[in-house]
Amino acid sequence: MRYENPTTIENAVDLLARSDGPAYVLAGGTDLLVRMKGDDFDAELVVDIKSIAGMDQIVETAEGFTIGAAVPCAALGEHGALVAAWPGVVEAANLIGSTQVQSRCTISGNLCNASPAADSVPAMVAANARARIVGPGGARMIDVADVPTAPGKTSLARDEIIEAISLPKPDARSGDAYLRFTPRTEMDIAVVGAAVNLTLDDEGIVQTARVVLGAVAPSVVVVDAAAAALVGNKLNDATLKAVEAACTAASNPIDDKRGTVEFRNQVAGVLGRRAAEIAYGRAGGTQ
Amino acid sequence: MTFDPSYKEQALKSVGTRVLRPDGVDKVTGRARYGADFNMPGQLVARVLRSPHAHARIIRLDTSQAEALKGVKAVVTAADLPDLTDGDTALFAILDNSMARSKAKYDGHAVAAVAAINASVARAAMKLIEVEYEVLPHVVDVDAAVAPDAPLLDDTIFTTGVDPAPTKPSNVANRSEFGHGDVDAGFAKSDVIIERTYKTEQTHQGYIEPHACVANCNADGTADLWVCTQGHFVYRQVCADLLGLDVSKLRVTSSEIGGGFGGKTHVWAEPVALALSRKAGRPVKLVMTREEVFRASGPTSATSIDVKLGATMDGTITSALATLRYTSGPYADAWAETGAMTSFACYDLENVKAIGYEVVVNRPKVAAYRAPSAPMAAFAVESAIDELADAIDMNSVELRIKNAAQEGTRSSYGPVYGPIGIGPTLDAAKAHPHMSAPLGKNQGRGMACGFWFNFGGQTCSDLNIGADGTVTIAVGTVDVGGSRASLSLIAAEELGIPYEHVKAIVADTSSLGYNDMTDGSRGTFSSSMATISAARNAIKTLRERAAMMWEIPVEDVNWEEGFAKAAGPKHGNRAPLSIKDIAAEAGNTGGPIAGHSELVADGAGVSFGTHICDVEVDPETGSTRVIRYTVIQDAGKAVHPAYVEGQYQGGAVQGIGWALNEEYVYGEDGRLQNPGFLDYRIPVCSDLPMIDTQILEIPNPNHPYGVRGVGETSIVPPLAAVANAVSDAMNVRMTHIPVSPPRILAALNAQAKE
Amino acid sequence: MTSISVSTTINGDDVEFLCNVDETLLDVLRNRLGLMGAKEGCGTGDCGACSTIMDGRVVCSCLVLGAETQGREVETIEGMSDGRELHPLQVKFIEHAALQCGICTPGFLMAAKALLAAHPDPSEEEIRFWLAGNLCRCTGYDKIVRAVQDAAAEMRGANA
Amino acid sequence: MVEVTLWAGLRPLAGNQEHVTIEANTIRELLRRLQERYPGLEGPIKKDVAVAINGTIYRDDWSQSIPDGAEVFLMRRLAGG
Repeated sequence: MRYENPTTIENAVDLLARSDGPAYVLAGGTDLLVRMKGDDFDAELVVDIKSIAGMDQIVETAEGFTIGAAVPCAALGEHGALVAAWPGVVEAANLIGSTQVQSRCTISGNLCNASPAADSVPAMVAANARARIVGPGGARMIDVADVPTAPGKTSLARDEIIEAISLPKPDARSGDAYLRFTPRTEMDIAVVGAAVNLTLDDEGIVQTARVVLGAVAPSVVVVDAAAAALVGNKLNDATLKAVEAACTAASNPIDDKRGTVEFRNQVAGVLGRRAAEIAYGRAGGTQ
Repeated sequence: MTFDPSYKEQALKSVGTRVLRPDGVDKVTGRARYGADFNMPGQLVARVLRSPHAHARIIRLDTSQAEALKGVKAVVTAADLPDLTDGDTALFAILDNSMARSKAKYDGHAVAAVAAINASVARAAMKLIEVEYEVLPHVVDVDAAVAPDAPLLDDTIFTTGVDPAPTKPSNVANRSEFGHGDVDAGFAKSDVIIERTYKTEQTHQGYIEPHACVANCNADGTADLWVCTQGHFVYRQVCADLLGLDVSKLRVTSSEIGGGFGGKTHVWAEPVALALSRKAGRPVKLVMTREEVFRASGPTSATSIDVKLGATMDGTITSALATLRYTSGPYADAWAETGAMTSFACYDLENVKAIGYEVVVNRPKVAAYRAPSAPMAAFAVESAIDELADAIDMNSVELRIKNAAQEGTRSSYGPVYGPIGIGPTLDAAKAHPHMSAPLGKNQGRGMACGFWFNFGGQTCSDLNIGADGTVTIAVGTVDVGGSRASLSLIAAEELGIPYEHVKAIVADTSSLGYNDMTDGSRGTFSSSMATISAARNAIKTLRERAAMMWEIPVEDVNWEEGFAKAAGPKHGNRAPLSIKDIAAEAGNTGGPIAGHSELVADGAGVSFGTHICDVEVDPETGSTRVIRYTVIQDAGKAVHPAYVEGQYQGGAVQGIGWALNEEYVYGEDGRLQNPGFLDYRIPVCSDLPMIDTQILEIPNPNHPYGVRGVGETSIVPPLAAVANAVSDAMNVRMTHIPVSPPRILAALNAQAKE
Repeated sequence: MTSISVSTTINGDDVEFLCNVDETLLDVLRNRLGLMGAKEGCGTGDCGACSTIMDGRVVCSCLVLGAETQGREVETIEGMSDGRELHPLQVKFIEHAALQCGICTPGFLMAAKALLAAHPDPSEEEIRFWLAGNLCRCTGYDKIVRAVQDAAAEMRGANA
Repeated sequence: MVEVTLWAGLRPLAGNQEHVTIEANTIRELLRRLQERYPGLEGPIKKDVAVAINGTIYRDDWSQSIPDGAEVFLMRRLAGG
């Protein structure tokens, strides 16, 4: 096994391209190192991307925010402008693991680990986040939603690396929120996650909405029916009920050690509704 | 000199103060050495290969490729641990559990082990061991295991305790029964009957330090073992028996121990480490991974318990019956029996019967866990008591007070009680402000009582007085939670010197006589007894030396508050001699001054506690938060109150974790699905409120200072206290521990449908 | 497996070591540098017993490769006091009986140190959530939280 | 004379009796005489037995004296955590 610590992304991509065995990208390492402990883990190459210039930067531009692939989640919560713009995304990122894990884990890594229960992914998808992917042929931008394809699998080629995640500049009257259910208050994996991002007009009527569930299907579920229930309405009991019903209906989980199908379906509705209320409030809406 | 352990009321100076613990600095600076913090020259690294099957016959085991790997110095299997147990079934279970002989009996059962020059080689070697299994049908659930068509674990197990003796083997290893009176007649007299079945899931002690040891067998038949254990003398005995070593030639040193809670009273992989060292001819370090700890050490029983209570409308419980089924892992043991004994111990019952069934299943060998077997029985009984209170419209504290056992009550497990503390804890609970504090929306309050036997046992203490008059005490009872501070306080009290002049250590097995392990809440109770006795023996010597220095008869020398004083006017106005004065002359008055004690500390006295718990439940998700918690327990005498509080708080929180989220989750394949701290959810800091404590001090008549064991009882009431609080908040009875969010939501949904 | 040469700073001292790729910082501290104060409770970042501070942030040293510490600054429990005088957190942990078995204590102290550096006056809730990655099975956390509160107060007083 | 109550598991080894009357002043005497009368009890007494005298449980100390009229109970020797 080799460890490489390149200083340019081109170099990193080249190392991955030329590796002749299993190769892994190391950013925060909070998932990779756990896998490395397994007796069946095998790798030819580990490429640490933290020495690449800019990887640890959050950049605010006219279009929004660019979050380097090596930015630890704790740094998101320390970035005032980002917290103000995308509180739901930041909350989701800050729910991953413990304080110690926060010091290391990244939203790019959370995305590439492709766990159905990843906390930051539903929030990023709701926020229309995009990933900048660099490979031998240069860079491309894709929707974050298109990165994970199945549990543990992504659409990235073996010689591609996420360089950064981009979040758009939020509209004036918009808000996002992420809630998850875990049995413990911390140090837990989402049994259900729900993210909502919406914009309002001056009357408080929802103009656009995205409702996304995590941990209830192999990948995140974008609940169009819940969004449709919100758009054109204020947040009243009927709307909330419709959001809840749509989320429960869209939930397609399995029974496992963390929760039952019945439990997840029900809680998906509850969290979808509650996240919608928080997002609505953040957008300036009053119920 | 015979030691009189009986209680004498006296003013205490040191005992009862909150001094700084002697091992504190080592532990806050990272210098304290735990099981994995010790190394020997030339040490090898051990790894254990474990069964991936819940139940499988080992058809073929080929270690030749692993042995041929460069850097591998030994590979052992059951063949390297020949059966020397001579018909001792308990010892054989330890042997078979340490290394599977013909069958792997649970997911994680050891089948082979390697010792290599480093971890990478050991890991590679493990992969080269070939094991061919014949997978057998398995059973992990307690109720499924007693079904007539259940897969049989062991065809040598025939249910004991039934008449006539069965002719067919069974997964029920033993039936036991306790009680008195006529339960049928009692039920006939009752106005109300509550009858329910309860279940509790298997939990792990969850000590943060994995099992770890360094074993060294020398060519001359001597051996050393450095190990984290609750009882190094017991480990020495068991390992010597299993390996055919002379007891005196195996020296076991107990490291600092990173939590045990019963799980480190049992021998696990230590015989394997010794066998590897014996075969390799080099020291071997064996440290379990966290996954191994969950899969192959610890846990407590999973249970299924039927309770039937009958009462008259005035709140008199006329009859109580419980049938308790406890898993013991794949080996016969006595966990259900203990559960049956404790189930109704808090109450004064005219008619009571408790029947225990010991059930073998394809799960890890059950280990003691803090008041082993009592919390599950208390969950069932205390839940039923709460329901009974509702049924007769009586306050649940009043109902418990009305039926509480007291001095003279015949206990449900047999003997008549002497002075006991259940009544005072209930009175304190009734009067506690927590009991009457207002509750908000979706909040509920529960209470429960708990009982545990405490133990004493064989104990040694060596007390040596240095030339400067300061004192060291060496004890053989492992310090798991601050007992060195308590014992130093005790020595200071007896000798009449400042606490700071005493230093306590835990000695290895070659330095003292046999000591029982730190279990049964016996650590401070027993070792304090031995320390008092040793100190009194030292005082006798100090008086003799003072007499010699003064050239007066020893009868005329008194020991008062740390000084030898010449008695009466005939010796003039001699200035009292301090320990330091006497110690300074020791070389000329007969040599070093010491006090020793080897004794059996018996008569520990049973223990009771009452807990009050408030929870808030989210009715839409089943999420439960404990928002207030109070522990009331009798300590006899709190030697170091801060560490008594710590025992109360720690036990309560373990019980809260058990009640809310902790459980072993098995798949259809019989494999454990959550062998890690991420999915085996012990409480984290943000899950909890402060845990309030109230220490009652009702002196134990069988200890000079009235000390009672305090370590275990605090885990007994929380399961029921939490479940009762959830039931109160949601108005739905929770009968399955843990009351996890899916179970609560399912119960609420079922109620809504009715 | 080829060893990697790493130069780093540990507790203010320049340190060089060789390690394999799959060796964690925890492995390096314990097995190569003799710094055994960090404990391995799980090896998967779930218990916090191996907490150390790297470039000012508290991390699980079992989730950091030894190779990654090149050019970084690492603080371990061994560097918390200067050897003569204990850090206020260490003093308060002993005074409040905030440890029983003590295996989690070095990790709690490192995490609490990072907490008080970021939040000198934390609420009880902030303390509890910050320390949620450090498991303690003995104390029920009550006395740990109180010790951190008391140390924070004392440190604020000293800095006032 | 002491009347000893046996726990249910022991009774088959002692002629199915729940109560046995024995002349004994100490636990040692009690256990010795019990074994003499019921040899089947030898195994359990060696390994599994504790004696409760007036409610106080003695697991080990054979020197403990048994007062006149004391309530004596043979119990299983239990393990703790």
